Amino acid sequence: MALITYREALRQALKEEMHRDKNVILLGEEVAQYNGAYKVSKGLLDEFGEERVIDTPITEEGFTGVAIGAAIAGMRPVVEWMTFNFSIQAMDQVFNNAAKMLYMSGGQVNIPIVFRGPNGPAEYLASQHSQALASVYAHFPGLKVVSPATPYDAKGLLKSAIRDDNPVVFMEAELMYAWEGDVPEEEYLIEIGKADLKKEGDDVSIITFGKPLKIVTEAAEILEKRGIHADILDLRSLRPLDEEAILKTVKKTNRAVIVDESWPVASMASYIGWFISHKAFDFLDAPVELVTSEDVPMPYNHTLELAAQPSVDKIVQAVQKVMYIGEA
Amino acid sequence: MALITYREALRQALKEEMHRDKNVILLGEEVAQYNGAYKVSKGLLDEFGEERVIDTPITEEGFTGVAIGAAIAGMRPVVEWMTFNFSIQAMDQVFNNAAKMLYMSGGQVNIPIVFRGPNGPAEYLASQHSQALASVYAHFPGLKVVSPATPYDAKGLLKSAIRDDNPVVFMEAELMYAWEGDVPEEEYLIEIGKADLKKEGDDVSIITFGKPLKIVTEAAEILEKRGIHADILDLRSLRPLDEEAILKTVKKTNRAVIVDESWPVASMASYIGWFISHKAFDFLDAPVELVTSEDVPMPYNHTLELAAQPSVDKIVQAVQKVMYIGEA
Amino acid sequence: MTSDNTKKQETQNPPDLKHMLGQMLLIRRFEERAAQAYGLRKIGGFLHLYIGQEAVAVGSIAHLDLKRDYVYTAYRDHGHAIACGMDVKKLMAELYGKESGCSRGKGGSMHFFDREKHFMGGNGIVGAHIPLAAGTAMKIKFNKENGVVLCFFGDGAIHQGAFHETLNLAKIWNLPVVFICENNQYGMGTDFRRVSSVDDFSIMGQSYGIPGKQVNGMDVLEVYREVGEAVYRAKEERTPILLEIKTYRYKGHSMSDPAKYRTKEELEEYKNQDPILILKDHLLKEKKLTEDEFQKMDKKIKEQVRAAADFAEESPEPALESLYEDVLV
Amino acid sequence: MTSDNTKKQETQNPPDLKHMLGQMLLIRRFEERAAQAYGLRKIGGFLHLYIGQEAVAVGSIAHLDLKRDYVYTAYRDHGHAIACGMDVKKLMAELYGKESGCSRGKGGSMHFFDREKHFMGGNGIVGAHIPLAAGTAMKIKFNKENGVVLCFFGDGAIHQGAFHETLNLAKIWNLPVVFICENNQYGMGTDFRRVSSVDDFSIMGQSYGIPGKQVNGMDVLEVYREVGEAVYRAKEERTPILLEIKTYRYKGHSMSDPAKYRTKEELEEYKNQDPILILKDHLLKEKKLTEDEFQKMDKKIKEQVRAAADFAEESPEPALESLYEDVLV
Ligand SMILES: Cc1ncc(C[n+]2csc(CCOP(=O)(O)OP(=O)(O)O)c2C)c(N)n1
Ligand SMILES: Cc1ncc(C[n+]2csc(CCOP(=O)(O)OP(=O)(O)O)c2C)c(N)n1
Ligand SMILES: [Mg+2]
Ligand SMILES: [Mg+2]
Repeated sequence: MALITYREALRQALKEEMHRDKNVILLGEEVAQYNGAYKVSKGLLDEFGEERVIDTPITEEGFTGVAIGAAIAGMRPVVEWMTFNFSIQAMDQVFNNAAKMLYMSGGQVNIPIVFRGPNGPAEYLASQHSQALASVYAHFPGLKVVSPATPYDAKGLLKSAIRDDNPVVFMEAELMYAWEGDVPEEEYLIEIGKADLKKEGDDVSIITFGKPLKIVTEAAEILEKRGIHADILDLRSLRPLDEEAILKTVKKTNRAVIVDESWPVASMASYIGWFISHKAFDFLDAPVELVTSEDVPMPYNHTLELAAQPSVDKIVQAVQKVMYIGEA
Repeated sequence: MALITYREALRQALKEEMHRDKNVILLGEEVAQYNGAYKVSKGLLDEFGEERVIDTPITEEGFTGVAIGAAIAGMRPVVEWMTFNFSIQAMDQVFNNAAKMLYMSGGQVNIPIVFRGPNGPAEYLASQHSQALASVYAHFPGLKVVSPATPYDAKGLLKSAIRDDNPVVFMEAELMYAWEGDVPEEEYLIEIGKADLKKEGDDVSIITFGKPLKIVTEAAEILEKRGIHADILDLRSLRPLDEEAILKTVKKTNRAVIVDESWPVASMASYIGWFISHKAFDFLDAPVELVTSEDVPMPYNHTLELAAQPSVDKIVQAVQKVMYIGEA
Repeated sequence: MTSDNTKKQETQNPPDLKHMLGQMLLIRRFEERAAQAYGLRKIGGFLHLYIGQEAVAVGSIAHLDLKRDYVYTAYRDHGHAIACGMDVKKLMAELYGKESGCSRGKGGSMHFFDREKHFMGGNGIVGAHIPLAAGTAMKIKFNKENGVVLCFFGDGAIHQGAFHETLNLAKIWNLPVVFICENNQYGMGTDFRRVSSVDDFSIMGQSYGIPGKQVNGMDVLEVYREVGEAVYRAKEERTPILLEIKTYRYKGHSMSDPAKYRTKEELEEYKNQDPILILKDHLLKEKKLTEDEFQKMDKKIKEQVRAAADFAEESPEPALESLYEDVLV
Repeated sequence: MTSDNTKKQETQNPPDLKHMLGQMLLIRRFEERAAQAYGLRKIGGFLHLYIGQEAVAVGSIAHLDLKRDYVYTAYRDHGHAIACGMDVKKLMAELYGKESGCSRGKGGSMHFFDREKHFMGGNGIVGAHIPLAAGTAMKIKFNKENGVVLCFFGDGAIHQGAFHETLNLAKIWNLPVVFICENNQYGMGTDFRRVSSVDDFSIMGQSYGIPGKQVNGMDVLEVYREVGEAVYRAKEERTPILLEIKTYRYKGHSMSDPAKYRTKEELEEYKNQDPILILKDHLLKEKKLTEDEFQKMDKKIKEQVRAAADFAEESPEPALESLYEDVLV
């Protein structure tokens, strides 16, 4: 095991897969000469050359579509979106081509591609640059959608995503790139579609994915001190969703809080909230609570932007609510 | 009262509002000379001239953005998307500009605009042309989202949408255009954000919006014959959502089925499903059932495409399930 | 071509004109039959007929070796699919929504696919397949293959941002792709002159340093010659090329369009330059074909199309389970 | 201009050169101060400095009557906001995220707005404001107003589909909008030549019949002259115009960019043609300014900027409730 950053874990995954299969290429804005806007691809241009690590102009729709066309013909492109905010310009390509071509070709044309980059708010970036779009991508059948929260998961899932014969939307986060975690020296893969129980506890299930795992963990520590023991289920994948793991923890604790940095309406959080309420109806001792972003565009002001997002405090409150513990 | 089609109701709304306010313009592909791909705008070019009824090239991103820019400067454009499927190309303009500009300008720049057109599957159109995108639009704060299911609602809501000082996403459907219904001769408006209880019954709440209202009504008739009396709540607006009306019916019937032609994951249906499970937890006698599209892209084959969508039968089954009535 | 390279010898083989005639005829008879079936409600939804434009697909695709070359087009895709040698039985069955269709009945008219024959669809979103074509050319370049991609699209697609973004990418990455704008004068009900301030689309490559040319698409020999040179240059010089091929669709945009936005005279004018008639007359004059041979050819093709319709008719509906198949690999 | 209309008399008033000098200086001092505040963590996120490009905004906007004309730009928007006459106190407060900021602290550096002064942002998505500018020009045309819209964007935006779609729309609808590509040579770390196969962006209007011209953006007088003519034509001829104004940013793309992708020599070369120095020298030479006057002007501006920073510092944080305000009207 080595302690490395999330960024480094992604880079290792890219490197290993590019060594393994020459059809794997990386393209996006600033990925090559600049070494990546967030330095994920640092060194890859030197190692693999400009045929495989390719800078693009600022044309998300165009280069995303070109990459899909390369995937149609058998390459395995990894598209880096500088951030997911800009991927909105590429949604037509993702939803209408990548997600549907296998189906509308009657199973002939599969698209082995990964779309990756930072998703969700960072800091002080205001509304256009601070969107958590997991729910939008997860809405569309024909995609796999992955959101790792640790270096270990990031590496294992990115390798699986690159080997997957389907389009995979892979969500990282600016603020996670510097996070550290243990990663084995030897090669490993993590199956897409498997949640991970990051911590065990009998009182309540806190279910999350991606960046909020960190505040969930902090909240669980605080709760632990108050004698409340939480299961923390990290979904890691939204599509396919590990329904079994969700039901298992909820049927054990009978209480659930979902933490998702998306907006609430038509969100992944609300889907899971409904799913649990539906499938574990008789097991629930309290309504499922959601901790999501507030239902507003993101403000620039830092105090406000923190208030707009899930927080340790909001999670603690939500857990206490499902435990029917009045506020201190 | 006059019996008119949904198409005619929309046309009346457009006409009346264009007469009332010269800043109201209509633009989109084929809206002028061709009288609209689905003839909603028939006659408007002749009546209002080419300055106000404007054919565009096939550039959804461009003309949607241009219309937003006109709205910024005080015009009140109605953008017709030939279908919502093509609006995916315009999402960046809608989500990043229309929905956020008021917020990021600190309340200075509002966008009085309507984006309208048919949403959801029609018949035999395959996956790229048969998408119900309500859930995606409803996810974003800063928009209003409306989905009328009758000529009466279509007219009253479109007039309100045009007068609204916010961006309004207004969803129609190809198959609804020919539907008929009574519409008053005198002018009326329907407030955006108010659901309508289309039928009353004490046993179960069927909650829906848009085109599925028709099959919900048919299902309710069948159920009626079986002695099951349903409330049918037509949401009409998704943003703002009439939470009060939802809770009122559910607290009365203690059972809910949500019908939404979107895909299930991160859908409006699932949000409402969670919302009810959360807010009416102690009132529910059964888990909230969803009747949505199957979680697949739409196939061309007619039998399959019908099987992919909500149906009378599926609604009846779902109601019987929440009533704990075994299948016949 | 606007360049100096015209002196370079074309490597193309002399065209098999009879074969091209047969292909154009097959497209026409296939679509006439499809239109009938549509009238009988055997086929539903959108059916966009290519009748009148046959020379474009046939004259262009004649240059391709579909082991290494690729074709992309939009929803008006029957002609290109047939020119790629796809089996008309499977095509008709697809229109009927049958399991035996080229896309298992899931795609319909707009989404013909044949991965084997490198016919990559069949795309319903105007302009959205243009980047895909360039991407497939990227793979050709990456693997140092000797291939080319033909990308067909309409005059309505030419203003789409995706087209412009792709032209730039294709040029800076030197991708062997020939962009073929089939200017049939109308995008649905819109005369292309109403939505453009230029009337020569072939100049649109200039913003990207891409050579372009206008071509008469009613004459299959001209199409053959010009696309031949474009293909040659795309491969040899590793450059994208833009062709605007002027053509005309005889029918409405889709089955529901009465096409009132154009005059009868205009339609007649083009019917007088019918691509099948032109080639037939040429062959008759050159004594490479007799009227009798032509009639036999036509009869055979009609039988082939009838057999396709029978096949489609008799093929089974897809099983309900197939609804859930092909979502993911 | 590439047209024959250059003979037409420019209606513009003679430029108020001292005022332009003061504005350029104000932009520079404002941003120097903002950069300091960023170092002190008073400002966070992206801060894109305009230093080096001042002549473009100032020379262009000098022509506008902001009662009837409008300005749109991207996220590198401080210069344009100041040139529009926005109050630097409110701008600095916006950078500090304060309630007294021009966007209530909700927009930050990338989203300055002043509806009164017709400064319509401040947009963070590359290319996404270009259609908006044309739309505002549509309103001008619709109301038969005598206005024009200036739309500034970077070399990085020029390949965006939205740009091309908008050019076409602006031309077919005859909209009075001047598209100004501020080619500062880099889009983030990307030399514009690496992502384009043409090096004259002003030709990109040709696909749409839009006239274009390249302009030296280090010389405010040239900018003033050329934009003046473009504005005149846009209004008189009701046509969009495309200008490529060549300029240079002295700093990195944003505060985190060390700008290693360019040479010191290149940077020095541009600093030697500093727009403020050029104009100052010109005025000294013409005896319209003395060194002493310049120093006084600079001192006054520095004080103005210090006052703005004090104002920002002392202004209150927005109330928590404001989080939920401004979502809808
Ligand atoms: C992005 C998008 N917008 C609108 C449509 C609806 N539509 C289908 S075909 C068509 C006209 C296209 O014309 P053209 O490109 O000239 O092709 P042609 O039909 O003449 O072959 C339109 C507007 C669509 N399919 N995709
Ligand atoms: C659609 C989109 N893609 C990517 C980005 C990230 N990004 C911000 S600025 C920038 C470079 C833009 O360069 P240019 O247009 O030349 O403007 P300059 O920064 O030089 O003023 C990029 C890639 C973005 N904001 N929007
Ligand atoms: Mg056409
Ligand atoms: Mg630049």
